[in-house]
Amino acid sequence: MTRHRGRGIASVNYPIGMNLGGDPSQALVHSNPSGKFTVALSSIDLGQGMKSVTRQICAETLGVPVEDVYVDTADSDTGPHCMGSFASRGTHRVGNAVMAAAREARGVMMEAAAEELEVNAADLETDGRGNIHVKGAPHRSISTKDVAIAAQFKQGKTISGRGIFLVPLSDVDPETGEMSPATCYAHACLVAEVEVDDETGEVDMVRMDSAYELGRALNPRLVEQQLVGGAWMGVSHALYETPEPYYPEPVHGPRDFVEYLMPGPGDICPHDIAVLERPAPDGPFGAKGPGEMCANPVLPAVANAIFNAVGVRIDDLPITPEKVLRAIKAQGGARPQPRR
Amino acid sequence: MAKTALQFQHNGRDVAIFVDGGTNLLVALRELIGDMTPKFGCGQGGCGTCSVLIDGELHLSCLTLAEMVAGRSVETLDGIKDGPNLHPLQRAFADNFAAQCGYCTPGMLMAAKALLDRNPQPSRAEVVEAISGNICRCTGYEPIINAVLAAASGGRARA
Amino acid sequence: MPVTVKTFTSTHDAAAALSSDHSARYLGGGTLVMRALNEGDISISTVVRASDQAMTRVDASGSRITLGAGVTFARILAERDLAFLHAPARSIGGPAVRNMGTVGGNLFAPVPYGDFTVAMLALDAVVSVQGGLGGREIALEEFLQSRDRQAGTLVLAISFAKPGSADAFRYRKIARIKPKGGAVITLAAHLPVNGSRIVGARVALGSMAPTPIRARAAERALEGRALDASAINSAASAAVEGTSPGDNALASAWYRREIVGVHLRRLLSGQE
Amino acid sequence: MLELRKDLFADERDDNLKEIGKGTQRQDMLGHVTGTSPYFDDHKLQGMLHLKVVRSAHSHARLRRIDTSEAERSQGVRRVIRATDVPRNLNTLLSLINFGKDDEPSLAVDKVRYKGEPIVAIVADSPREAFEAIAKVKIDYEPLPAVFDVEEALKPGAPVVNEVYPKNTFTYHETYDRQQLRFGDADRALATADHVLEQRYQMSPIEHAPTETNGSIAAPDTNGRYIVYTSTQALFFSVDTCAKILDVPSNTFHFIGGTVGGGFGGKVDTLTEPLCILGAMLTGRPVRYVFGREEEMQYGPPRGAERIYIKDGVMRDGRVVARKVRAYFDSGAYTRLSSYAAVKCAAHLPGPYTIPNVHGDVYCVFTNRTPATAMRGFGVTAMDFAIECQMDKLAHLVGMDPMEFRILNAYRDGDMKAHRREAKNTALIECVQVAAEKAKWPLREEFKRMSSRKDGGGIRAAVPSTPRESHAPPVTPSQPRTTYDRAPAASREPPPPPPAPPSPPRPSAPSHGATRFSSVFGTRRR
Repeated sequence: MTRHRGRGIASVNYPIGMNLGGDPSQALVHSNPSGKFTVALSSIDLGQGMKSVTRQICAETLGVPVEDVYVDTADSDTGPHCMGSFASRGTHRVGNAVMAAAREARGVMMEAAAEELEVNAADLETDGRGNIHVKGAPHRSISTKDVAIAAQFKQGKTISGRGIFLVPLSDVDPETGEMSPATCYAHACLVAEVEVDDETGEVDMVRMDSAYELGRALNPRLVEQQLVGGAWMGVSHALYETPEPYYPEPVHGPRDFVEYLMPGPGDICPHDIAVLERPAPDGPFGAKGPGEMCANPVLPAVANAIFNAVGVRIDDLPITPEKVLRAIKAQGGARPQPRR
Repeated sequence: MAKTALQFQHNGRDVAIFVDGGTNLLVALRELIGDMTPKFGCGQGGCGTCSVLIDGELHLSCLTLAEMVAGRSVETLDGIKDGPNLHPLQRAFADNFAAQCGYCTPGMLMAAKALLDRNPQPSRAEVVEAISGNICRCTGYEPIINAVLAAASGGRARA
Repeated sequence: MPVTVKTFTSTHDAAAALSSDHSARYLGGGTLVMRALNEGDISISTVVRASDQAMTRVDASGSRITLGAGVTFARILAERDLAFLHAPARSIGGPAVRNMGTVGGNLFAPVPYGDFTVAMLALDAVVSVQGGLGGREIALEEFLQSRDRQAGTLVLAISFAKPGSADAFRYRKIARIKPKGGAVITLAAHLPVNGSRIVGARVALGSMAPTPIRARAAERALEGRALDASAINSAASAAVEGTSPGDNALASAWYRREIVGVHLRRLLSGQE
Repeated sequence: MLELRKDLFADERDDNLKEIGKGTQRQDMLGHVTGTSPYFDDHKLQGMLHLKVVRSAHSHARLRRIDTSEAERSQGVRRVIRATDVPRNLNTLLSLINFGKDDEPSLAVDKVRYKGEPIVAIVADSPREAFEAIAKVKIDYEPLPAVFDVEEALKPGAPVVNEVYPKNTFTYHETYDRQQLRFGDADRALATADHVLEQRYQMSPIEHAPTETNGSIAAPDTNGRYIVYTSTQALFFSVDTCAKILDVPSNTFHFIGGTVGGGFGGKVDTLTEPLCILGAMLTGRPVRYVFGREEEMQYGPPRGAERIYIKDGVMRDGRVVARKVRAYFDSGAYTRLSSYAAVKCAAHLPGPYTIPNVHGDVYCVFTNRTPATAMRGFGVTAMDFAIECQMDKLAHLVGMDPMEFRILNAYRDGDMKAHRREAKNTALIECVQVAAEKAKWPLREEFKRMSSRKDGGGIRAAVPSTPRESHAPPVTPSQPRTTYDRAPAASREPPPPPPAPPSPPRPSAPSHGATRFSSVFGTRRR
């Protein structure tokens, strides 16, 4: 029995938002009389962190602490239209809509503050801690709470804002495929190291090293969640998953989590990640979207690592022990490639 | 069809309900008691999101005939807080960002609690074994393992 | 119609209820019957339980071990006298399933489940059943061959001789998912040694046929020989003989045939 | 472990921000760890009924007769819903953006096109009673020949899966059986390349497997509206799809969701809401329709399988000079979103590389399997697998380090992409460099010095001369996707003109003398 190690790489890019655009999202932001803000969306948080990332975007844009913002998602009576949570569009599209709404609300807030402080709104700035003051004169200050009370009960202003973000729909030339599919792209490169058992075809993950370029990591902990979980899903797609194990023959489809294979907590490997930030000109604070692309480089990197380990190319997913073993037998044994 | 009367302890409180024959504990907890913390994920015993402790032992509520807990103690995620204070495991899960969609979290926490109640200083391998009956599709497990280890060591620092 | 639950104190009454009603199933740990109910199996309309304490008794003090059908895998893992069975017990499910699943229920678990039964088969276990008419003992191999017809009988216990040494019994489950995964194949071997020679070799395989089976050719290859490389290689080459694995979601029949010898060799030679 | 490389592209960023860039705790974390985050199924309503569907036992069959009389009399049954009860029993998801033709019923009418297709819905007091009634529905099937392979489905005489698309391919631009991409002259470049490598790749279907299965609860609300708790990933998509199918104004519904137990693309299709609401409308009671796990795995839509052929021309110095791609999306029995993915896939060609000659044909093909849908990386994941395995083989072929090979071919700012837009804001080279650093993978100095911001554009910014193909029709209507609304029921489109014949599925024979590689990698032939 011999186990062979190998390394493989893959590099990818990924378009952000629905292909061709034409996928608007809206947001509404308003303050209550205590200067606390609500963001109303119909967008969905399915674990990716929609509520959290839009909350930070709103707070940054308004110039208030994140604790002063609460995001309410997905009520069709109160939340304005959103295309949905898919196509890596959440951070980019909804984030931009929230930014626009927060900017409008901030404008009213600054006007109301200016009226209270009897200065020009253009001379004011927020301190990010719940206060608005005259630039260069921090003592001439008013809290957002007092501004909200004044706006509501004295000035008769609504501190609120509407936002929409729309990338106009692109045409597609049927002949050449000329089109504008996306306005920005995320990038990644991943190195996978595997160990292959040449008698059974079993593949174990040894480690992964990766670099992801995401425009801006609006919240590095949320980015880490996506990248770690996404790479796990990539390994899962590469080596395990299929609802049709004998595709295209529709037989022996799994019915439960024992028959549907996904790596367990004992199958995971160390993963060292670097995040690069080249801001997208039209992203909220430059952000793109890490959610979908994170799994993609893992599949080919693992396949390429298997080649490096035992010299077989498996071009058919998932790369089961059976496929590896058949290929090793077909070439008359493992042929380890030069170690990288 | 007659229903069967059933009494047991739910998170330290005596409860009495009437169940139809064949009702599983998950349905009894959610629909008859109103404790929504255990979740339905498969009904097959494969995902662990319905996990509860019965007399301190980890069980799958979807595969437990409700009648079998008569006179016994059932603990769910709803019962692990100490008043308003989070259980150390809950704090560690939060600190380690060990939840994304949150749907597996109740079962994971109960599986982790079953471990730490018996083995307060588990090894990584023991943590992996303890959560092996619970499926998480979001996190890749690493932050969950780290959270359980962090709760065990009493520290909040990231592993 | 809702399901009727009938709980009996005596196993005799429970057995009678089971055998008189073709829609009745015995509820052990719940991992099979409750799942069937959850998934809409309307062929079950009566659930039978027995509260007789004999069902959960473990008798492991002597040379012959008896496990009540209701003994859980967690219970086995808690018994020091059953250390040789800890590997098969730990290979079942996750912790919750081990707290629920029982030795008796495992006898009925279809592929890809039923790994503990493979261990039992290698130990030449005997199954005590209570039918409508009375109790009897059946060799496990015979029980498995007629398993489809056993739904109406109540399994009371399973018994077997304790292996002479810790080394004499070996078990391995080949799963793709760690630490909890369904079996690609399962292997168990009981190799009692007299002097330096194996006497009464038993090799059992799971997922190599519709039910666990004995690998008789491998047993013959080991019988009367020392457990050396040559004997191990002969057993490994013979492992596939007489098997009839199927394709399923976890692996194909081809793959199972290819690797059963490899894994038997590794098991017998103590390799990872 | 995650490291932020703030040193890179620092000149393009303002890092003087207060909340952005912080690892702030998730807003929903407390809810998650206390089990109080409200998922759709966590709403307990008085007198809730349970809906289950009768699913097809066949992959392809005519429905001769459906007898529900015994099921209707079954204990606990409140309502049996049949196809005729669905107000507008034909839809396609992307009709909301005017893309594609209605091709899928909520409940099968005259035939079933995949195993597991819903035929009848049962609304009963308990799940058990619904299951009992399901067993009493009698369906007389006439099995039809089925097709499961995408290339078989394109052959003449293949069984017609879905009569709306009689050639078993989605119709693009009202004419084409595929989405094309044409940039330069790939055939000519292949003829002069030092090496040509043609390979076949196969992506498996993938189940999303969210821990929470698809489901919804619908209940009559005050003032004639319906409240709907749902697991949808796209709230207004679901609202408007339900409004269309149930033929009522969209403000009839108050949808509540937003906290979902994982989706990954598997909760975009509005699988349960229309029948669930219809059940509530027909019974006047709250109705719950939740997928079981086996239903989710086998009859919930997967990420579709894809088969991809790539033929590349590469020079000895490592430059890829031509890439020709033919890809088949296995859409299953209905379109759902696969039509969209094929266009996205065409746009993605040839991957993040500057290749002067690119030729792509991407097909959305119908087969008799569970309809496919979106999943994380939709339209791209499989193509990236194919392209990146191919890149590795090409590097091996020319004897280059695979990292350096990618850097050499990477797109850079100012380059022209194959869909004829300038590459901007690129960062592939830096990702490769940093990954190499992390993995301690040695790169030669010159490759370490390369940059996405240098040496792009110029001659690489040109759109190469692209030959027109003879089969192309003279008129080229633009993408028929314009507005987000629903057409009135009366204005159904006329039958489409016959699509262009599919190109032969097999790779064409070598036609020049350059060094070639067979489809089994590494076997060199002259």
